[in-house]
Amino acid sequence: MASNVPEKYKTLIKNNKRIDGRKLDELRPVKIEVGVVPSADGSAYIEIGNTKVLVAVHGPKEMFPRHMINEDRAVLNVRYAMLPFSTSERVRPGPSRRSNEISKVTRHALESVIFLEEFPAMGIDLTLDIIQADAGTRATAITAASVALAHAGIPMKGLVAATAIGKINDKLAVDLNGPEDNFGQTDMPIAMISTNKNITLLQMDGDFTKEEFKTSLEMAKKAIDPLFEAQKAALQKYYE
Amino acid sequence: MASNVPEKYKTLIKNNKRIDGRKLDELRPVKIEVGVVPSADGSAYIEIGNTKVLVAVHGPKEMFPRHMINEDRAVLNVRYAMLPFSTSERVRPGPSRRSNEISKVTRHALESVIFLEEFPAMGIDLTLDIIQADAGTRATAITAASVALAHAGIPMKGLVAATAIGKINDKLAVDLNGPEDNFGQTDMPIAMISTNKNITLLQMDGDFTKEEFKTSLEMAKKAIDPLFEAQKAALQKYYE
Amino acid sequence: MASNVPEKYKTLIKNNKRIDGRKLDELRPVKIEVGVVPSADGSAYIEIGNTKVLVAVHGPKEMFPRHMINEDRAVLNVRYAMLPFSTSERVRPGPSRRSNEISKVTRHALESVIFLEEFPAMGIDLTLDIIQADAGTRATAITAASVALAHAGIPMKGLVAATAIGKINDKLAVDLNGPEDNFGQTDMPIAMISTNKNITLLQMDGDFTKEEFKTSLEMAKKAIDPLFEAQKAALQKYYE
Amino acid sequence: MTLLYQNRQYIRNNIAQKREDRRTNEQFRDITIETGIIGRAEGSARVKIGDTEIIAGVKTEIGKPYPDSPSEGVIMVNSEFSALASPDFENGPPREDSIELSRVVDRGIRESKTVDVEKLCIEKGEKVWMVFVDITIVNHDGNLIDAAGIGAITALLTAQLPKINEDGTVEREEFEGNLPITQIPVPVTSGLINNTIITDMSKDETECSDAIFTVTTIENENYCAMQKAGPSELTEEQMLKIADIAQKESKKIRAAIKTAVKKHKV
Amino acid sequence: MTLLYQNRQYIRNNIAQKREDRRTNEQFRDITIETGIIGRAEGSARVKIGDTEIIAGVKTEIGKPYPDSPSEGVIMVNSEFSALASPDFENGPPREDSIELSRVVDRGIRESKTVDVEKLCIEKGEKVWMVFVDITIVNHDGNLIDAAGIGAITALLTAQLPKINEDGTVEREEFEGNLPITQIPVPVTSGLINNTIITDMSKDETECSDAIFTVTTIENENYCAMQKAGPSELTEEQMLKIADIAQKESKKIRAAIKTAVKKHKV
Amino acid sequence: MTLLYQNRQYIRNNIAQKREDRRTNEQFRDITIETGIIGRAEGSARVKIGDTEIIAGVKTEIGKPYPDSPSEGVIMVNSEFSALASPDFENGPPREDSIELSRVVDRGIRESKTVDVEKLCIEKGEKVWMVFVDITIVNHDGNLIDAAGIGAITALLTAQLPKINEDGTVEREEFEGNLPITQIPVPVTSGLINNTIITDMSKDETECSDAIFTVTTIENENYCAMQKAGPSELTEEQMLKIADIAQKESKKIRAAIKTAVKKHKV
Repeated sequence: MASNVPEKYKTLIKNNKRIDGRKLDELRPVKIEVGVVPSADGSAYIEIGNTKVLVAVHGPKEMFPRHMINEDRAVLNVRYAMLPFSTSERVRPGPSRRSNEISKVTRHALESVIFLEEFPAMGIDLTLDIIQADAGTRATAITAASVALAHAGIPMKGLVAATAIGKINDKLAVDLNGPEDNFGQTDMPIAMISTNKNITLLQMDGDFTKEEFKTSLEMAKKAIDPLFEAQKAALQKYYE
Repeated sequence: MASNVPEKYKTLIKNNKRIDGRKLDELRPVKIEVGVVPSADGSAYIEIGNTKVLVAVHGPKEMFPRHMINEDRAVLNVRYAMLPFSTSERVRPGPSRRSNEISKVTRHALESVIFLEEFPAMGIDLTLDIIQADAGTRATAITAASVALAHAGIPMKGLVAATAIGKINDKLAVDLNGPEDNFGQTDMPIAMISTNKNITLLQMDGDFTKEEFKTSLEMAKKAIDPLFEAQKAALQKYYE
Repeated sequence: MASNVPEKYKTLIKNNKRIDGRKLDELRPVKIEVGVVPSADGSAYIEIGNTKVLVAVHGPKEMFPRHMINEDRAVLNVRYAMLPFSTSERVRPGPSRRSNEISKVTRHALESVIFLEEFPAMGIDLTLDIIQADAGTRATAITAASVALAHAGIPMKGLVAATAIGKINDKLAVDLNGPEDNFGQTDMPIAMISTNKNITLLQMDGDFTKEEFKTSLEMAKKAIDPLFEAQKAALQKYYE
Repeated sequence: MTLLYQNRQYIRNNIAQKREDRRTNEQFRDITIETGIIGRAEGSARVKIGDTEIIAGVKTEIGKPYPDSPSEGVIMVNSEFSALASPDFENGPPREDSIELSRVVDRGIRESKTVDVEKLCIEKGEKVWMVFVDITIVNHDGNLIDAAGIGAITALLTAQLPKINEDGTVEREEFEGNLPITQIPVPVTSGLINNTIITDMSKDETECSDAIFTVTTIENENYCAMQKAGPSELTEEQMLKIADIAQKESKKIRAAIKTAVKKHKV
Repeated sequence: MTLLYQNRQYIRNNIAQKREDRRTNEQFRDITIETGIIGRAEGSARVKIGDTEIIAGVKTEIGKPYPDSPSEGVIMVNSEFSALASPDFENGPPREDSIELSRVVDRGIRESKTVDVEKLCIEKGEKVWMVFVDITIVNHDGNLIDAAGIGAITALLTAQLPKINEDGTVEREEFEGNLPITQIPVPVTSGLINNTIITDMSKDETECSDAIFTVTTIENENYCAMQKAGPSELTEEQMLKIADIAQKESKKIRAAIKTAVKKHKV
Repeated sequence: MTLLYQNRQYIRNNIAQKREDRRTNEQFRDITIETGIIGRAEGSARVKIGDTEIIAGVKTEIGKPYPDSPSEGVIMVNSEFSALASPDFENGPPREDSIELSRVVDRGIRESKTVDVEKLCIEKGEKVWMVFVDITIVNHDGNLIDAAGIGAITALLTAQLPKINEDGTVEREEFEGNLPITQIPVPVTSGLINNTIITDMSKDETECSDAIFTVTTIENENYCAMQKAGPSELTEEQMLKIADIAQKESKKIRAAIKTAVKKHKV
């Protein structure tokens, strides 16, 4: 949320249409493909608008490093990375504070649906590579990760999908794109479980009244359904 | 010992008084408090003039990392750090060559009084955080460390206290403050054992004749007594 | 191969003589000395022209780090380093991409002659310190390494020596010196085994026709003989 | 030191009836806020919440602005677990906690535009103030995020910008006025333990918790930052309830911050 | 995952008769080259050789030239094994492979003067274009060097330099023309398995190989870079044979690159 | 390689009667000092004390002065244990020894104002000479501090500043005069083994020692630096005795340095 808003991004909503023509409660186009990394145990490629992410799962397998083993359950290791060419300014390779934090919240967003106790002392490696970034990278990655885990045959009590609710020009909107994220007022990534719509990830930066927060949660609950559909369709297509 | 001495620090001694009003053989005001870090096994807070240090002891406990275990005795792990806001220019977090060296000499300054052989294969972690730095940080930290070790109940054959002898305007003086350290001629931190006044740490930079060195050692022996008193008083007060 | 060639280095060959007076197929003066690092199991010092290298071998000995152990054979650990004062611009201490790559190709250049299978689960440490660099540092280091391994008594099926073939002013030349390397057209370091002249290292940057490449290999085969002689003479001298 | 399994089960089973220290579910421990504790820092604060203690210090430097915001100063919040605070910090996961703590507090200050960074510009495109807020954990008995957040804003509110000499060097012993602070964000963190919502969790309670939710509120009662942590899910109702608690509790804490800052100025 | 000893022996013993996938010894797997796959990059390519897949992207920045070449831009090629590609990358040696891959591809582009760095100078001694080619390994089934080399040159051939605004900032959404590319170097890698020369080795074949030799050829059939890897020795004849194969195979690959680039421009 | 317990006890029990190599307690091993050994360095020296061998080299760069000393050059002394010198250097504690060695030698040169840093200023606030002294341990048989200290000052005494071209670049093949050296500090290290004071300890003796004390003396017999190391305490008398030895022995060593430097200049 920069303070210098370029002229062309001062009006982000006009006649209830957003700059890319979407309605306020409309997701960007979604495309999910399963099995894109042959050497992995599970994998998925996802495009949500211009955000493109590759996800691979390796495991369950021997846990490494060994001092991190949990004798009671599998450990989910998550590594989120923006590839160097995924944004306007080149991203230096290697972990950053931001990528470490996202790896952690992504892990928490997925752990509660995986039956980790079925694989004591093992490790499941989840790699999230952002190929192209145009807002919503962590939400997009989580949506793909859940599909890749299913593709790897890892037992889960439900799928997890994620999107963002934002505030732009004082209005709530679903699934922000790049300029909306950069020049809007509020961004709230949120992840939910398919079976009960409980929340496994929620972060917010910006400004929300109590009422706006409540409405946002309701909007998310509705908006997220097409993502669950897309996840299921992609898995179905793969197994056909 | 910078070469550009500001006008106001050219005369560091006037009528046998130092810029802060002390006599040549006078320590700065000392304040020691025991038990300031509840979660540690032993801890002490110390102020000597404007230098403020927090010290905590964890252990004796399982030694980590394991390849550093000594089967015959406990290993004393010392970590000295200047907190980022402790000096005029912010200190970047993380170890430096300077802090690593001070950690080592501090360890040597304390090891000889601790009955480490009573805890074979264990580790004692000693953390020294410089909250505010105004000369004499290593000496001040050592004085506090000895108190924190006693508070942790670790058996020792005596206390260790430390101060500095310096040369300013060609005269020997005890316990240099910031400007005296920066614009004086010589700085010699020294640590002694309470029972026999033997020396466990001595470093010197600057210029000493043979005679000055001898006199310095004598001055240190005398000047250090109030520190031992303050250490004992702090421990006594805690246990009252 | 920089693009701005200083005037004095535009003509690198005149009347079939190179700037240091050598003929095209002539090596720089070679000097090898054995046993220069008393605390090592094997060591050698080498000068080829102005390039000076110290090599030490420690082992065969317990392998460290332990997770790299190979139960069937010894592991050869190679560490190539340019000392900070070895070039015009100071080299920062610590490994770089370049030094890591050279360590690897050097290991491959030597492994095939060593009977590593005679020392299962052990390690052989090979340290290559470039004291002064004037082109050909990796070739020079390999020539010395082979001698140091022999001095350490490690069984080998032959010696390995290395030199470079280059193209300067459109002519092929042996064992490039600094300016020839910097302002020539092509540089090809090559290592061979004394017994069969098979090739254990070959790298090339620049420009070669098919014919030039073939001729280069032939030139290398001939040029390298004096290096094998110098290696043997140094070892003989040591044991006399 | 990690909780024993038995203690863990005991806390979880009894949390609905009573907390270890008999607080009510939404009750904070005593909070004390001291200012001006480090003479070398441009601003500083010590915050205690029960046995949890942190020190926050503000330092300033002159630096170059980022190319894409040439007329804005830079603010960075950094938290470090000192080894003082706990012997477990060495071995692994806590480093991740440290990064999360740091990021949450940093975003809470930066994204909420608490500091008017445009006023930190000295010479457009060339020189701006860089403001560092460093937080050290001295004793860890849970709820570090709230303690760190309170410490950061208090240290900023009491901080002064050093004078700049005519030759461009910084005169560290004279000052030119306060930092341009626009609001007082206050984080309030609650957790879910065995389906009971508990505010200001101790270290033991945190280790027993299923999910954690931090909600930061500004003076007009709006929310400016939120962060869910912990492996378990939360329902919509639980989140709304925790957000309500944050609105309520943040008022008291903000009042305490203002009192501490006012005392400092006198 | 490392090959079992039995599989290893099987491949080695049979390699002279037939390869796992029945290719002839000098035969490449199918190569597909796509361009323009990353909108944010100044140039990009996806290369597949059989199941091996890499993505290459070009990014540019304005920077200061090196003091000893004040009128030359800078080009850097960097390869990273993403954890996507294989679970083994964590534990040790592969890091060394990653460095070698990176160095070989980097040298292949830089030392062959593929990019005319003098044309990347904006203001002598002050400002030059820095061109970064980043290569990510998405799936690893052997012959990464050839895939990465093809990806790097293809991404460079399709890359455009961003416009520079009058105030010196970079306008990332407008472009000013292609990069100054002078030639199309193509690496072709063969290996020696049990004394048989095999081109475009799969991952399993690579693990069975004794020595590896990469030969990079430019359009006039000359060689511009070579690199021998692997612990075993090669004879002069083997090297000459592999260099011949490289000359031959590189022509087909160069044609495929040109086709992909031409399609991109339409 | 660490000493066996038996050897250790033998050395300790017999040290009062005789040293391994029959030297007297205060006797140095043979010292040889060579200069000008590295053509690429601005100054260099090889120092051997018995089997201990170090190489020191001086390199210079033009850099920006520190903001708080705009008219002073910078001097940095760095020591590295090359893996050449001993196989034990990998595993742990020696890194700490390496840091201490480096710091002691660095302080010995810098704090004693051996180099007149004001004369290294090229353009106030903008450009100064940065002088790096790098020391490599080639063979370690004890007393590294003295060897490194002797090497550092000898390399500095023989070093020359490169010429600066009119366009501000450094001309590395021409020189403009010596470094501004004001004095010749010489460190002499003794240790305490089973209550006997021993000077110039071998590696084995060092491993048997209880405490170590380095005293650096300048030409007028004054002390300019001291450093106690080792876990045991020293009495006042022991320190004074070791300081006396240093005064005496440093004279011989300083004479040897001067001879080596004089020979270099011829």
